[in-house]
Amino acid sequence: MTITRRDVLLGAAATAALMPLAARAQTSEVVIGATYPLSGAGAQVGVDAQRAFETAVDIINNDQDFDLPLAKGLGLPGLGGAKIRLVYADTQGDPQKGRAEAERLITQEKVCAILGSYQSAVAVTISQICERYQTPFLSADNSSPSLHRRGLKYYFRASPHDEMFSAGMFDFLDAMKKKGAKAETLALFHEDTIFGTDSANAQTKLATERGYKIVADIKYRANSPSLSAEVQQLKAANADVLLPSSYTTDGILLVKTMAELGYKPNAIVAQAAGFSEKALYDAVGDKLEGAITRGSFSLDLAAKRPMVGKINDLFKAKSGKDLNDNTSRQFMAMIIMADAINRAKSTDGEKIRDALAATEMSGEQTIMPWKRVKFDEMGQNNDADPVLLQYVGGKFVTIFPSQAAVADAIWPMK
Amino acid sequence: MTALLETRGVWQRFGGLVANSDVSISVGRGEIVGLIGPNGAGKSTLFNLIAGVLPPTQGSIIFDGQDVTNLPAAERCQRGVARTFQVVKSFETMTVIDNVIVGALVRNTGMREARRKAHEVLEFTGLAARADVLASDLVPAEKRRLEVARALATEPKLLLLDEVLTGLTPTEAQTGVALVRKVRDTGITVLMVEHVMEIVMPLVDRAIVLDLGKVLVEGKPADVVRDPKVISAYLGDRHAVGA
Amino acid sequence: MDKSFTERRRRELLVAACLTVAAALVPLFVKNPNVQNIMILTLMFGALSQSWNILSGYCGQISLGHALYFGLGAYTTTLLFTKFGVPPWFGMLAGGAISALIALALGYPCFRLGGHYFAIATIVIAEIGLLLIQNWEWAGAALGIEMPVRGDSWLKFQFARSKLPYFYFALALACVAWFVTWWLEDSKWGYWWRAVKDNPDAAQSLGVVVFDSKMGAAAVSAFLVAVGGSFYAMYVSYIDPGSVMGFQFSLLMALPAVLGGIGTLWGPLLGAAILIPLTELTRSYIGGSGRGVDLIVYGTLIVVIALARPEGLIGLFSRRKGASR
Amino acid sequence: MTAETIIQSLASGLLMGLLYGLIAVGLALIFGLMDVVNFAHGEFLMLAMYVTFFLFTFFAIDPLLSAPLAAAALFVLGAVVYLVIVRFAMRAKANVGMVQIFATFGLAIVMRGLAQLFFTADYRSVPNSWLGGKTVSVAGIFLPQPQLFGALVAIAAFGGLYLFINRTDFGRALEATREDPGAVALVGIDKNRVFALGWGLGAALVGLAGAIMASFFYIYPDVGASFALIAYVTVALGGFGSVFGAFAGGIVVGLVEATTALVLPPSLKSVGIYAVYLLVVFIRPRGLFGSM
Repeated sequence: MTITRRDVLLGAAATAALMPLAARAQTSEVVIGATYPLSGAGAQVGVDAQRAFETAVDIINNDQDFDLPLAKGLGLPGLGGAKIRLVYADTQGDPQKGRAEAERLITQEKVCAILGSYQSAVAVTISQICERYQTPFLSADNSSPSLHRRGLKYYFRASPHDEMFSAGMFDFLDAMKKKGAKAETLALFHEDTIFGTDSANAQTKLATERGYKIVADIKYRANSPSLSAEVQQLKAANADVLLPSSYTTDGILLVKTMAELGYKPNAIVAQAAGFSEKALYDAVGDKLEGAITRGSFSLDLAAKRPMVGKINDLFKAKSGKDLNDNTSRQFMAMIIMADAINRAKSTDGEKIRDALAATEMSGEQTIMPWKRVKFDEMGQNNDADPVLLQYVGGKFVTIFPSQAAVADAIWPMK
Repeated sequence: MTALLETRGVWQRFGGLVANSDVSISVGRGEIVGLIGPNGAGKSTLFNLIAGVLPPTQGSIIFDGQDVTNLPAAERCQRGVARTFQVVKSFETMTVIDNVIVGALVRNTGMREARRKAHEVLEFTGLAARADVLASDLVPAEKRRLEVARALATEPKLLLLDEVLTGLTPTEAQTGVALVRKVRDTGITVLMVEHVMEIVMPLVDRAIVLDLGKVLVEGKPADVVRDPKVISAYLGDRHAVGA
Repeated sequence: MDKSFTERRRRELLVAACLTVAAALVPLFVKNPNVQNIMILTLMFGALSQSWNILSGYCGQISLGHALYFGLGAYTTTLLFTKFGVPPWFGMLAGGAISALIALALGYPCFRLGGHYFAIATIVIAEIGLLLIQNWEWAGAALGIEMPVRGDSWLKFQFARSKLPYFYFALALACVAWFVTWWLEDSKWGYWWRAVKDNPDAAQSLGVVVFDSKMGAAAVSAFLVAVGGSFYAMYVSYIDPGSVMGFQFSLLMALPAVLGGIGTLWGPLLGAAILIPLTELTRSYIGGSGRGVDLIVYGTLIVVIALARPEGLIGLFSRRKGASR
Repeated sequence: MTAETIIQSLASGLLMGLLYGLIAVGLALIFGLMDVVNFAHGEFLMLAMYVTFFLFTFFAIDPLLSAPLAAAALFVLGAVVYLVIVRFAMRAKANVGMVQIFATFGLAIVMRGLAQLFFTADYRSVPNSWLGGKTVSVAGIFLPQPQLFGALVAIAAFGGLYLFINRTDFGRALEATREDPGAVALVGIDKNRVFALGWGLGAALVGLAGAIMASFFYIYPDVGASFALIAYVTVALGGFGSVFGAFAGGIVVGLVEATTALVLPPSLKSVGIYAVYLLVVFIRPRGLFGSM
């Protein structure tokens, strides 16, 4: 029998085909689910979230020199160097679909934990399912304060919720008032969704407590074809500070309409969302010189913590965008979850939950301006402080709180 | 014997147009009456007023001793007025038998009885073989017959026929004429609108000629066709006289 | 003379019974919760579409606002339960009754409208309902309402992990919707509705009270859809205005019937059996790409079916005559 | 509430209303021609906005100049959609209405998916167009230039359409086909050609609207949804099939929207539009100018 060329080729092909199988068998993997809107109105956020998670997974799975948990060395040492594999699911922003996808991820894709989910309504049903299957759910970017108050054992949130965010905004306003800035009257401008309602409720409460006068409280329909009537009412009220809670679409239209109707607010202090999206500043940045938004994240941190800049570069290479309010929180959610799984040394839901509950991460080990990551008994991290950023000369400058600030606020805006 | 149907001084105006002015006619029980006239004479309007499609602007309509002027079509049907349409209006997505059952449900509450009645009517009208065919698949002459069958299923006292014989081939028309006679033989009064005099004259007991919205002449068919007023009314419309 | 007809009716009943038994056995073998979820949704949308079909398919009044009744059912059940502790079983009936009454009240002015004017009116009325609930603080406004889930209970119709009770409820709902359709098909109402759809003038001349027919169809249809809404609320245990009353939901209810065969007995269930698994699977397995491919596949399929089988997929199963039924 | 607020509201409402009219008129034209409601109308608008956006981004063509190009592109799209999809949907023997609704609805979903695939889900906008952000101020009343220009285009488009339908051969063919498709076949007019051109024309009008919208609105795959329902209500309010009705309907919708926002919370301003629609059709079941 002679060995033909063809046999050799076949043999080589067979070996090549078998190799990765063998390799796969050795290093087990840890599967984590991510539930986001990947089509429909919120798709842009979901797609950006994928890039943020991938950035985090790259850092965890490969050897990187960052002072982040798990950055150094390959994979999760607690699980013998297991690598993380992400599975995405499209919720289309629908609670029922989010629920079904979460259940599918848990039962079929065998994920050991879930991250999500942008829309708070979808987080409600996903966290319910996670509770039923004793699978930890870490809210990366849901900000509705009611989420962690439902007595769920498997629900966690490392980032601030709307009340904390709003408190940060009012702390800033208090500080500005002390400095003599004019900030007595407020105009709320919020959409009619969960996000807008929660934000406005928190702001109304804080305004009453701290003695501000709300001269306009405008609730508008999300994705309206026109905002002229709304802007006119804002213009008529002419408050010292405009507090918008809007997503990108309405944010763009709001700013354009304000310019068209000749309304120049004295100051804008936005509840992030659209006002921390690049798309909004690409569209109307020229009209927003001096606008202030609260945020979870600030690139200014890079000066103090160089890894922030490097991680931002990694993310930018994937997405073409800088990390922002959402993507930074998504990135951190992945890191925090991986850290807990690593400490749990198991993919068992209950063990991961206990590990999450025991999380104690210092602020320096994150890319965020947070004091630390430590969850209270309801799963909320109360040490995540928001920052306030001002849009100056085409980029964001941190102006509050003082320990994070790199510049003084320009008030009123130009 | 009192008349089965009477119209008393009926007027119908559409905006400035007067379609019927002061029309008073009566139809006796068991009669076949022809309502004829040239185009635009107001036949169809009067027909619709009797069927209850719309109430007259003025005047009253008495059916079976009762004033039905303001009753809607459905209620007149329940009282015994049935009609066909000039442009056939079959229930196209339903089978022939189902079309007829709709009519049969007026007097039969049980489905079983309604179905039996419908079969009877199909037998009577010679459509029995086509019972399970979709109405949309019938040929035009069959569709006409289905209209009559549907109306008969409501067990009417008065059957209103709107140009059922127009446009049929001579053979089809003969079958039609025979059917109308058969209907009358069961005791049902027939009022038929026809545009073409030739077809109806041998069939009807009495003819009423409308012209310009008014009753022009009424009487025995033989007298009516010879009436000079009728001839002149039809003058512009030679073809219809069929002479 | 009636033999073939009676036989056909009996055969339909028999087929339905066989399918029900077969469907009831499936979850005993298929334990995968994801598949079970798809089956529950299929049955739910089948039942909803079957109910929509009564008004829009049989009676021919195209409603694109049935999400209103769905939402009313879901909200009535949830509010009665969370605010007053009324078990969802009663909430379900209450929701159905309220929906039927509202359908009658709305039908009074709306049934004078024809074709597209009617369809647009149903859309805007549902939108008004959505906006009102979205601005109604007591009912949770935009925040929606969550049903607190605390352990398994038949009285509260809550089950943490088991999907079987939901499955059998959805199956029962589909059976009821089918049976009501089947039963009404050979009743005065069924004939009246089809007559009204085909030709209201002719129907009127045959003693059909067109207005009453439409009102009857609207009430039955709204009642059943509201029960479906109640079921959804119990199953998902969280509702918010956008997800139960949105325009998309009205379309989703109509779609199975249209694809399966509008105005037919089997069309809605057949349509749901194809459409819902397809929707769920495309989203689950290609939606994760975030590039809209799932939408392209889903949309193309709708276009292709609509064009290739305008009378509905049911046409594949029966001869032409049967297709009209 | 000052007089100035009211006047400003009405002025903004009027401008927006004319634009709604322009968006809706294509829908009305297509409906009037062949009784078809295009459920992908919002997606046509979306595509026109993207065309304008890309012409601006890659070739620096201002939306003002690219409006005819967007209209031309949409003309082609409209004609192709008719020839490839709608023509077949109309062949259905049963439920033509539902078949065409769902065929165009499916098309809408496909178009959204394609937009996401090729243009990504990102929010876009045309940042510095000639008119964008500029405004005319008269006695304290602000009239944004893009909308002002849009209103002028809308008026011109309606005028043009009127002349076109009444004065040109093709327009008359369109009218004739709409009244009796069977009869035109006898005099040698190809029905499909007329319908395809009708769809092209309808789509071109929404293309025009899209180009104007692009200079002051954001653009993303789902943007059509914000306008689709308003367009349907506008057409129905004016009376299906009436081009003039769409024009009047648009103005009514714009004004009602603006006035509702003065008296109700702005989140309920579409309730005003819907209520007026219902009121109108309950009194006049065929809209303001629909033929009986």
